[in-house]
Amino acid sequence: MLALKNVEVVYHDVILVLRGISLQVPDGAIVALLGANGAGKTTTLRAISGILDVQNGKMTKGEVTLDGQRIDHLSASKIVKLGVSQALEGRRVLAELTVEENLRLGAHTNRRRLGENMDRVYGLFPDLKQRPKFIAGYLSGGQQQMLAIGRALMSAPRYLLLDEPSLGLAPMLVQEIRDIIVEINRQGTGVLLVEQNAGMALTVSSHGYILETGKMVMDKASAELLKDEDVREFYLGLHSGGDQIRSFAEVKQYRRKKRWLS
Amino acid sequence: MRALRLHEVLPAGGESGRVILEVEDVHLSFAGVKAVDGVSFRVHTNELFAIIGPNGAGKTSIFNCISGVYRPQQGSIRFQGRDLLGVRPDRIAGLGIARTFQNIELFPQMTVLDNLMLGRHQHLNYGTLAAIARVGKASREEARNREVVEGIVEFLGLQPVRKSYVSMLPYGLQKRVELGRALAMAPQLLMLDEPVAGMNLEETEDMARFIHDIRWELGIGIILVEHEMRMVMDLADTVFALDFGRPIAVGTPSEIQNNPDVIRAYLGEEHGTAPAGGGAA
Amino acid sequence: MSLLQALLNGIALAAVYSLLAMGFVIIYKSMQVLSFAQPALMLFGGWWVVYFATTVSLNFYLAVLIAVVIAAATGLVIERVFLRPMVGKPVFAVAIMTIGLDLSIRVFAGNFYDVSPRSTGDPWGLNTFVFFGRLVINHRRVAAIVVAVAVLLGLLAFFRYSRMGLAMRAAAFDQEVALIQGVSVAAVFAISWALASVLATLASLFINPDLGSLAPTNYVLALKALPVVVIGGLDSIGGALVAALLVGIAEALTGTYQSHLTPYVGQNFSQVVPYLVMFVVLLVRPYGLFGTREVERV
Amino acid sequence: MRLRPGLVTDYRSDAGIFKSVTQRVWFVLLIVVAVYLGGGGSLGPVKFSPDIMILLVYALFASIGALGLNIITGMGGQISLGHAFFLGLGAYTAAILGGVEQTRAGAGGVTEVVIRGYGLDMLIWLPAAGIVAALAGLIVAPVATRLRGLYLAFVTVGLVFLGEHIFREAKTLTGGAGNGRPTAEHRMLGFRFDEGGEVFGLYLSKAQKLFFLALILLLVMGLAAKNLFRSRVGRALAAIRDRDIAAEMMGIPLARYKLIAFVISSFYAGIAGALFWAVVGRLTAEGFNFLLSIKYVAMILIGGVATVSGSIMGAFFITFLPKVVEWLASLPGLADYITKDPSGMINTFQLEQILFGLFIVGFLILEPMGLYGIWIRVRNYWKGWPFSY
Repeated sequence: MLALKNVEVVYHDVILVLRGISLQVPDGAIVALLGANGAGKTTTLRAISGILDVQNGKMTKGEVTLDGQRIDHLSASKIVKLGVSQALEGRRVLAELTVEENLRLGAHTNRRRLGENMDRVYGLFPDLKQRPKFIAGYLSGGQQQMLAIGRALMSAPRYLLLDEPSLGLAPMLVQEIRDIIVEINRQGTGVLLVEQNAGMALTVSSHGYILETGKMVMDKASAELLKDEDVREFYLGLHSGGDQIRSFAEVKQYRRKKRWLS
Repeated sequence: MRALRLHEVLPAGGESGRVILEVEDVHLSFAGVKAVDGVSFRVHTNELFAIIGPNGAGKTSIFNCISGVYRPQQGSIRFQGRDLLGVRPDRIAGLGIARTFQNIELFPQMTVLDNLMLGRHQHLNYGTLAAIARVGKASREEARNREVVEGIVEFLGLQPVRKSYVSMLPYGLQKRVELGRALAMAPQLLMLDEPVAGMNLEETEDMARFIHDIRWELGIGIILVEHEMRMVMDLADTVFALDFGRPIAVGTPSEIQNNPDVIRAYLGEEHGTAPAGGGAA
Repeated sequence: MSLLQALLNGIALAAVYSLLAMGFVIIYKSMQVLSFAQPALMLFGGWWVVYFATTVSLNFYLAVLIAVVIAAATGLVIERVFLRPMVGKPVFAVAIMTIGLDLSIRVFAGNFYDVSPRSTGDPWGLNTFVFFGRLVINHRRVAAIVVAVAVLLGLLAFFRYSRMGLAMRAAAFDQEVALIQGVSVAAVFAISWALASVLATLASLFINPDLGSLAPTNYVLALKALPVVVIGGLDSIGGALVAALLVGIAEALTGTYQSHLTPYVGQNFSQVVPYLVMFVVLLVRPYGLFGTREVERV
Repeated sequence: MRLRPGLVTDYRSDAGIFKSVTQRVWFVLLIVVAVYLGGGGSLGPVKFSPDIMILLVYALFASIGALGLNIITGMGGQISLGHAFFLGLGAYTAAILGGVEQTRAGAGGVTEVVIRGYGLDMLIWLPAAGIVAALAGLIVAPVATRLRGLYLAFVTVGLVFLGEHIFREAKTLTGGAGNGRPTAEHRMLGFRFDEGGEVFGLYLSKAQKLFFLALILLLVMGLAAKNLFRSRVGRALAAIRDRDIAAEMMGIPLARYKLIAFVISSFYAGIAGALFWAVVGRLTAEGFNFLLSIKYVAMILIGGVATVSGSIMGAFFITFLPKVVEWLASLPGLADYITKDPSGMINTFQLEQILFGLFIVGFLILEPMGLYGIWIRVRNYWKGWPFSY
């Protein structure tokens, strides 16, 4: 089990991004982490992977554990070796390198079983198998996303962290990516899926967390979340009842008066 | 002391409902990847025009095209009748287009006041030699523009932090300062790139009120890019929905909310179906 | 002197420049730092060759080998002690700090040298020339070209096929991606400095092809690798090679013909030719011939 | 309003140079100390030796040069390693206009000019030195302003080497390398700064006269720089330094402001070069090398980037460094290791260079704001006294 307990993250010593969040990814499960832009989803993944310092961030409280062992003080490369691998937001394939080189990089910490893992990845992504010498930058968006996921799989991780894999992809491709996530999970890898596309994320995951400005506000089975009115309104973008919620256009006068009086 | 109203320090947008920005069939791509693909729209004075769409849909790219940071390969952008393509960003700013940025682009080593004074750059009429001597004109101009800036400080409720360094301010206040800096430019068109991203409800409400007031007091055109749907739907006159750089719908907030294409772009195709089996362990 | 002779000298010069320039580019690509300390590292590494080859009278190749090991270690230490604390600081600050390093190392290394230039040892037979008609071929120049080509091929193979080479390339393109795949970026930085230091040491063997000697003032010669790197574009190894050839040949041609054709621009004009070429190139292409233009995102 | 010194009532005084009474008091105190130092030979209880007085003069002139570098590098964020070139241009322009001509008898009784010199007044050579350097800056700027960051640093390195070449080769103007040429004379409207004499009934030595000249010039140029820093130009430069793309979208034309910074910086360098080397008395081409540029970079780094007082502190620090090294060399325990000739383990010149290097490295790692930063911290500490920590 990969677990975060009461994690607090501060950027540049002043900006508090995570205000004590906890979440758990059980072995072999898919867990979704949802939330608006800037809520701290990516920061959560960074904290797990140990790459906060790149952006001048620091974990000031809490712990990240893997099977009960703390991993939050370890280097990024150690964490990968222990079996937690991440595909970053925005694909981030190395555009100048070939498909195969990108995958070989993924195997940096796990070189001995390079062939085996490469076969597994090519099995998941037949598109990539057809063009190992292709320059990654010329792949289509969907293929790049597959390469990014494949690269993360090259270390044969027990837990795969995916940051917005559906970002900027056509609905059809989103579905394809979704199926792949299911397949990866079927092969035995736990997945922590961070998504804006709540619809997609909640249909594959067993459990979902919702993060809002650095705090976990909801923590329920995915099926329940899908039915939740608030989730439908805020994360699926549907106005439901509408009227009982204050409109931003109306709220102003009240606030304004308050301000003049104070 | 009577509270200053914004229009007492800044020029108004002029007659309501006049077209100020025309974007026509703009195409922009980076190394073959299409970021903006055939986008057209018009913004009027006294209009709050919202652009929505998933991440990577090309919203910020449209701002960058209007600001002159990117040059679209095809199409035209006209501001108050003037073609903007190929015009340098600083000139475009001078024509009366101001913006805020998705990831705050304030000058962190300067005070709030200095950041706002930077917004007044084009309104400070004195040369380098006058700046060095600092007599007469330079001094007068600094004082005159400082008054405008103080008006904006008051409007945005920034008085307590006027002389604080921006880097020391919390995120929500920084966003507000950035809005102030854009206002200080006395724009005819204001472009706001995710002004409430990462804000809590109270900060979001404050920001909504500022945007609302700016629009009613100044009557300038405002383009708003935002993910916070509630705010967009409450404030906007017109909503323009984009997906993968392509326009999918334009209309009033209620029209957009009920547009099936828009719903699909946000929800993914299978929303509503039961969770697929594989994931549930 | 013939045109052919000038060309040959130019190519030999290009070989030396390319050895130094590759060090700059490797460091720049891996950590976006421009190292002004290359000339100092050249003097430092070169001195150990001098020491082991002439003072201790070891076999020349053995001397070079030991010097290379010492140079690599020096590179590692410098990176660890001075550069590591600067990670995340503005590039400007880091560049200036390498100037400070350059000064300190240079004085330190320069202190080993005597007033007179020191020989780096002479396995190729000092001043062995072969005559082809009027063409004079200096063995040391030939060696420079051979070594540079060999080192280049070796580096290319390293970057293409080895695990660490790939990791270094990945870190150069996207540090965060490298990190997330388990690459130790700190190791990448350290290896870059070690490599650059070794390359500078090799360059020291050929910096004075006719005399085969080394003196503290030679840093001025080594500094000319800077315009070479800039002309090529800071982050392009291929660009550095093309620029090295361009500058090497331009300098050799000027050295050969300028005193007859344009005596009024003064003696030693060829020494400033690399800088002039740099001005012209940057006027036309602000990011050098093959440099990557920074893509702005706001 | 005098009664409530902390209160400002209009925007003009709020934007003033010295915002608080404390700052004003400090400034006056500094001037008093400066005058005292200048009077060091005759007024105070401590008598400064003439070479210390000359070092003070050098430090003041160097401060003007450091200010210039701080305008382009500190304020504008454009790394210039070419300051030596502009200093040199100023020095040579002054020398040519204000220096004496050297002739020799040529063939057939015709006198040949070996080195040109027009012996003009300081009122002419001083501004001319600044203007020529500024013009050179104007010529280089079109290349420079297109470049960003490190590329600019390199171009300016190139400038130093080209400059050195020109200074070596244009022999009738510069005297070439080695021997060099005589410099301009500090002589204004008949008043000689370069020899001792009575001023208002007070005997002042050459060094003292130069000291007060330098002090006044530094005050004027420091004030100008300070004004510049707090004007729209200064803000625009700082904006370009911190975020150039955003600055452009605030309506700031990047190229124009980089050019302005380059020209003003060169002007300061020209003035500083002219004044400094006129005190030295001899100009040789070797003086304007890369090391000189680095010295100036060290001044602003050690003193404090983008501040007027930092420039001055840094200039004093670097100018007095050789003196410190000399003193080190005289210490009984160290005297055997540090010598003036190459025979010892390390000679004073080398030690000085190593110290330069280490100071640059050390300040960058440990105190990026330089002496100015240290000063601010000390001040803040005492502000809170006795409640500090």
